[in-house]
Amino acid sequence: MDLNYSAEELEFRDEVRAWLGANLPAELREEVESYAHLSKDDLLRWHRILAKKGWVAPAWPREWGGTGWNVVQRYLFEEELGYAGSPPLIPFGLSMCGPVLLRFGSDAQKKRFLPRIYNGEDFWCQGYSEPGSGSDLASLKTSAVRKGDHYVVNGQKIWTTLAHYADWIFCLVRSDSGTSKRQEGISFLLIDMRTPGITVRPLILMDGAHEVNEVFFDDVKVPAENLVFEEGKGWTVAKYLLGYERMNTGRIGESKRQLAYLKRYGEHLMGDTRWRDRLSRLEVELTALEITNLRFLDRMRRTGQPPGADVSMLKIKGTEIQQELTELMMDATDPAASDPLSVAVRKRYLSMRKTTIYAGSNEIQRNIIAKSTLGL
Amino acid sequence: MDLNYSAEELEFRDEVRAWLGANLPAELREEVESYAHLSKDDLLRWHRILAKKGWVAPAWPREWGGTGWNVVQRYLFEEELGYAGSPPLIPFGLSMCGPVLLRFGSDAQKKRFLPRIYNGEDFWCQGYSEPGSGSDLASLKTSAVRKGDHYVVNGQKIWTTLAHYADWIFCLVRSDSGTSKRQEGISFLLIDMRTPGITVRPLILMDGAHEVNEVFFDDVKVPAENLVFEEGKGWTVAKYLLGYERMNTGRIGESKRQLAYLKRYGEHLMGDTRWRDRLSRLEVELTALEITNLRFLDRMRRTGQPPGADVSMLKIKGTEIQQELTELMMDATDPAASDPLSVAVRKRYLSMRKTTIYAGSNEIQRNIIAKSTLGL
Amino acid sequence: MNFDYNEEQQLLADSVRRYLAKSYDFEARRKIVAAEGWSTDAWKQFAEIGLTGLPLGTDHGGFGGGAVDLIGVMEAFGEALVVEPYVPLVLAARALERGAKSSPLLSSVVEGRARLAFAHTEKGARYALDAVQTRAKESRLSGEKSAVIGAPIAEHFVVSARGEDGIGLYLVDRAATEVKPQRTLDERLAGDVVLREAPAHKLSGGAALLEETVDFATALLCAEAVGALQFACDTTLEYLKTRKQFGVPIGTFQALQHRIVDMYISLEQARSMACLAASRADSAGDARERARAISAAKIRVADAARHVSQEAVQLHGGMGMSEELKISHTFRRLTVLAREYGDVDHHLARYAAL
Amino acid sequence: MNFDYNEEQQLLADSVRRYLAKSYDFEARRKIVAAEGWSTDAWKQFAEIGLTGLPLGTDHGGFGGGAVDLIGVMEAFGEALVVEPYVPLVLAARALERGAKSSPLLSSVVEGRARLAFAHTEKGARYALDAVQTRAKESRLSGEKSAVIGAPIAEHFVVSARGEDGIGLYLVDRAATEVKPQRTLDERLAGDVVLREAPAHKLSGGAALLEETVDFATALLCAEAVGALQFACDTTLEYLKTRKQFGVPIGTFQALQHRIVDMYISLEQARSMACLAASRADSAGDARERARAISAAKIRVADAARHVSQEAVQLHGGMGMSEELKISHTFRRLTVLAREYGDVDHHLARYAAL
Repeated sequence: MDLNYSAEELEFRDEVRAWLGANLPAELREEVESYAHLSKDDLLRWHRILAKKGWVAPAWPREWGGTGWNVVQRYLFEEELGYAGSPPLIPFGLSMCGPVLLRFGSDAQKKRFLPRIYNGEDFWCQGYSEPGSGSDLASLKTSAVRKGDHYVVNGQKIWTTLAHYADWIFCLVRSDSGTSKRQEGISFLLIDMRTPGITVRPLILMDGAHEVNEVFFDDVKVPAENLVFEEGKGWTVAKYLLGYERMNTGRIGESKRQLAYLKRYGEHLMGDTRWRDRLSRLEVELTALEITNLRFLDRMRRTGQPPGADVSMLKIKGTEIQQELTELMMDATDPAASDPLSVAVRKRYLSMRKTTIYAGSNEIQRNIIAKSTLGL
Repeated sequence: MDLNYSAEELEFRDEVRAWLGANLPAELREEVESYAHLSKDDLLRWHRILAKKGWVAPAWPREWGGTGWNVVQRYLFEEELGYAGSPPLIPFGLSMCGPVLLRFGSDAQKKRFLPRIYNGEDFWCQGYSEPGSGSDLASLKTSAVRKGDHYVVNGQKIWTTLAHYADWIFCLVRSDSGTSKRQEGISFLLIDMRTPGITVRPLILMDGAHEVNEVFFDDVKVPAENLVFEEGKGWTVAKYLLGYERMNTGRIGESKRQLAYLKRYGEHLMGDTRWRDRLSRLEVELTALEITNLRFLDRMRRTGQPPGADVSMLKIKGTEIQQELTELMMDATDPAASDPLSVAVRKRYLSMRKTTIYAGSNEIQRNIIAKSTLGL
Repeated sequence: MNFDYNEEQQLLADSVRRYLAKSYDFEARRKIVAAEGWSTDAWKQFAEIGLTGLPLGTDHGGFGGGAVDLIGVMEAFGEALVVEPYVPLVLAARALERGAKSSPLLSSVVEGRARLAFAHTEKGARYALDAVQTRAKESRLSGEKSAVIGAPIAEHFVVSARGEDGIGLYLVDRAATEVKPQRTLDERLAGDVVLREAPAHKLSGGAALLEETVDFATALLCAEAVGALQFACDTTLEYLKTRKQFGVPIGTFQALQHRIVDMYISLEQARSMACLAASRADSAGDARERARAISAAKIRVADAARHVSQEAVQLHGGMGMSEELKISHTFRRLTVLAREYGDVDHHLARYAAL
Repeated sequence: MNFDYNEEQQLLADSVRRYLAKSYDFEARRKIVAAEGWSTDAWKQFAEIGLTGLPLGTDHGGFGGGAVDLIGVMEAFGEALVVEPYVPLVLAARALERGAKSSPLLSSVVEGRARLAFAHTEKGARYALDAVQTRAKESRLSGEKSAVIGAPIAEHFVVSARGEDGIGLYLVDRAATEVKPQRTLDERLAGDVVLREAPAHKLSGGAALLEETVDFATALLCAEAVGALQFACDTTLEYLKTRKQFGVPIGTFQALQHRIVDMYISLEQARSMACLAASRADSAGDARERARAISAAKIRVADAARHVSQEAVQLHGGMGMSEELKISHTFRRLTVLAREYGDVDHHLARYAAL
């Protein structure tokens, strides 16, 4: 057992760190660090810098631009991104649609979409949740009826993150409502957001931010060639994506950066036992999660097995830590202050409540662990 | 709104307090205060002192020895008992079998049993739980088969508190195994513990104490006259008992005494912010529960309605407070000390874990609130 | 011992609830917040119902009510998320009455004509009442009070400042100040109040009156929180009963059942402490007994506010995050209420020291 | 970066587990506890497996192992609730080796012939290592060490005492002491050790060696706790799967599912910190880095011990309270482990000060 990174791993990390130091634009980093709103241009700018370096999609096969890094390197890379204060890489293209196409897409689909995802030419969003289908995704109702060489899509998606930036949306749709198992009638469709009949309506969250949307489909014609995999096999695609290796579920690097910042931001409270103990416990929990994450990576590296329900634990703990960080930040803020940073810190507390809800609520994650790890 | 007791209520409390000061034997109080084991004689001695005063069963009708006190007076009385450090009044006769006989018993049963319960001549225990029937009481299997003027009882009870002291046991038994609803074949039987075929086996708890037992019934003959209410109506009796007004579910007086003691016992830690804050929060929670209890009593007094699921909340919070008290006590104990009090304090932490399990586990109490108060 | 409202308290609470139901529902409130952040109509109604006169004595046309008399009103305000700066008015008027009995402003307050605010907070002081940098010298104040609730619409301020004989309260005309308006996290009007040798009238009572006033405010806040907590619990319960997933209402899932039960238990415990706080604010034997009860109540109410608000949003799922649902605004209010007049840590320290 | 055991570590852990499965199951342990509280057979086996030699250098016939080498052993001990005072032996022998390299006792330890205990606790000191009342004067010790684990069977003690040049460790022959035996809450042998001008041999290393030794002990304890936590989780899971109520296994109830998931999460987080503790006990850059890691680990492990032990008993219902089931004994062990070598508050204070 050796908890320290090897010399090679450290060398890799230092290379990444040095490159980020030289190539992450200061104004982007400052926006991230001050909790400012990131525009579509901000996001794409950073995406394209990484694409140019060849680092925007490390997990993809080399032929499509992947780096060939092992799981530890990929983890280190993502940790460094978070720790450096880089803008997020929006996952819908790079970590969701991309991997789906790589696994299930036709050659034509791969050639058409993957380079544009890689280079940040298409901005993607994800059409999964519906007003009546949140945790119970398989109950989705948005319909796709085949008419000649098109599907006609009708229905509504909700909580669609950054749909107002998106050029494309990948959707789970019901292509057959007559199946006995609900999962069997679902297909995976790629839809151009400029198609007539699509309406995007902002959903403002409680911090006042516009991140998510409702997306309405009213007789939207989608070319049949935009069906991924087979008709009625969309659930297989969705399940694959759930099990897809994401190195960054716990957001360790990002939380480490926030924690370091919190120590400076709350320096005036470091002598206050009550606040200090909350900080200590949080730091311990984050340290533990980092090691837990490394243990899972080590097992993946040794066994070659995908992470399974481990990801659920990282999601639960990672989001709890992120929320506690924002709460400590808020409590360190001068209650009488109304400067922009203080206001941003308070609003961030509001905003981060979403983390235990989105991407499979923490309740759903506990159900997953109970079922697949514990056999209950 | 007035949170203070009225002059009459205070006068009543002072009368009780003065009487307890004069009549609670010092050696009994000291045993209670040092967490010593109370013998059957200790328990009965105190029972009989109260019986002689006429205060042992305040809630009973006056003709059977009740005091005619209103709910607030009964609460005050129980609080003073707990606060004074008096031995517990074992509830199985006074608060369980007694009320059942008063409501459902025949005249003969009342005349035969009630005076002996009142005067502490019979020691009772409760035969409800079985190895396979804990939370799911209606699944009980102990059978009672009618043969002439007797029932023949076979089966096993478990967790039978103080069965090794008991002269009598009241039991839920299955008198008809052929009913469609499981609840319908259950009867309520009174059984003399000296009847041949009864075996009591100690169950030692993790603190090493002998409080509970297994009770085995092997062809035990029970006179049919010991059936309470009608055959097959035992569930009605049991349900009545669950809703029976118990003033003392939260054990406020007892916890107030423990808290006062804890402040003396842990005086050396009062300057330690960490320990002190736990104590403060505990004191606040107990203060809140006391007022909550009074609010419920006030509503009962005004509406004349039984407490319903309020009792579940008092059970949940009251037991959580009792457990936290014992944990703070243990943490105040010198870790290097092995004197009898330190040892007793540590064992008490072990022992008190039972409080959130017994008398309807706190999980069952939450189910009850969810169903009957919240309508879920 | 009784927990009833008396007839007047019940009538007052009913009047307020009727008005809020009619004219201050979530949509109406949204419009008020989107516009100026307060409503002249609401203010007029408060005066008509008798709210502005309630805390002041009969000498000035008021009713001489205390915190207990305001419990029902504050609960209704908490449930409806009223943004009008009524509490600052009560605090300033009460302090003024105690510190300058004959002030002609008081009858204007009762009639709903004078708007007052209470300016005791400063940057860097956190929740300490004695960390006052604002200076009083020869009846003139200099300094800055920050995040003063209701400041943008106040015509007079009662201000804490440090003079030669210690901390005291002073009445200042708004015209002698500069007010920089803000909105709080929970959408109320507030402002920084800059004082540059502003002429001031000193009130009697000193630091003790400041502490008593803030304790009174905390008692009102606890009652307001109970109203907000009740709404958070009830609306979450309703959501659990109506929202279906996997073909059944999500309220059939035991894990969620147990969690909402714990929310209601928090609510009931907080309600009990709010009763205690109001009772002791009105009739504690001494300042220490009052302070212990107020801090104990704030500790429990703040814990409940955190617990219930976080769980309410979580159990609502995505809908809890949407500003279209009232619960997200109740979340904001409870987040602020947990900290206003002292967060849990502040009151734990105060409680332990008493 | 890797979390594998190496071949020797795996072999050692396997040997220990095999022995414990064969000769130290719950029934065997019950008999040991009911009799003298330790087993000469177990002690002999520990020597044969190589446990007594593991922490000592090759000079003395040992293997020069560290905390990481003992992780697997300690986890097995924690799972089996071993009551033999092995850790005190390790601590005393390690300190002796560091403070008196040529002590002839060391090879006896390796061979399993010498039984040592580590006597650093005193009444009134709580968990502070520097609150030492025992005095060293002219190579004689006077004072009392309390609740010394393994004292009743120890032949030598390594004792902390305050001499003219500060706190140091001393070797004392048991014959020069008076031992008052006890049993701990978790059924181990312990004793108060009374020293009345007891002849002692001073070890070099001073207070730093004492602190290093206790940090090493804490790292072992964390690993032991992980074994006990693992058992508590697994046996509770098994119970949820087999215990039926209302016609179904109680593990189908979602509220219980979510709670046992949280138990396993606590276990995994504690395990990670136990890895860190062992790693830093062996190879921290400096004492501060070591102490930070050890205290952080103890905080997390103690929190997990409290959480998991309480939940395990609660989810077992009445059966969890019965001394017939092993879980109640694991509860006792975890209760003690949460506090031994410093409770959470102690380590929070130490962590914050570093």
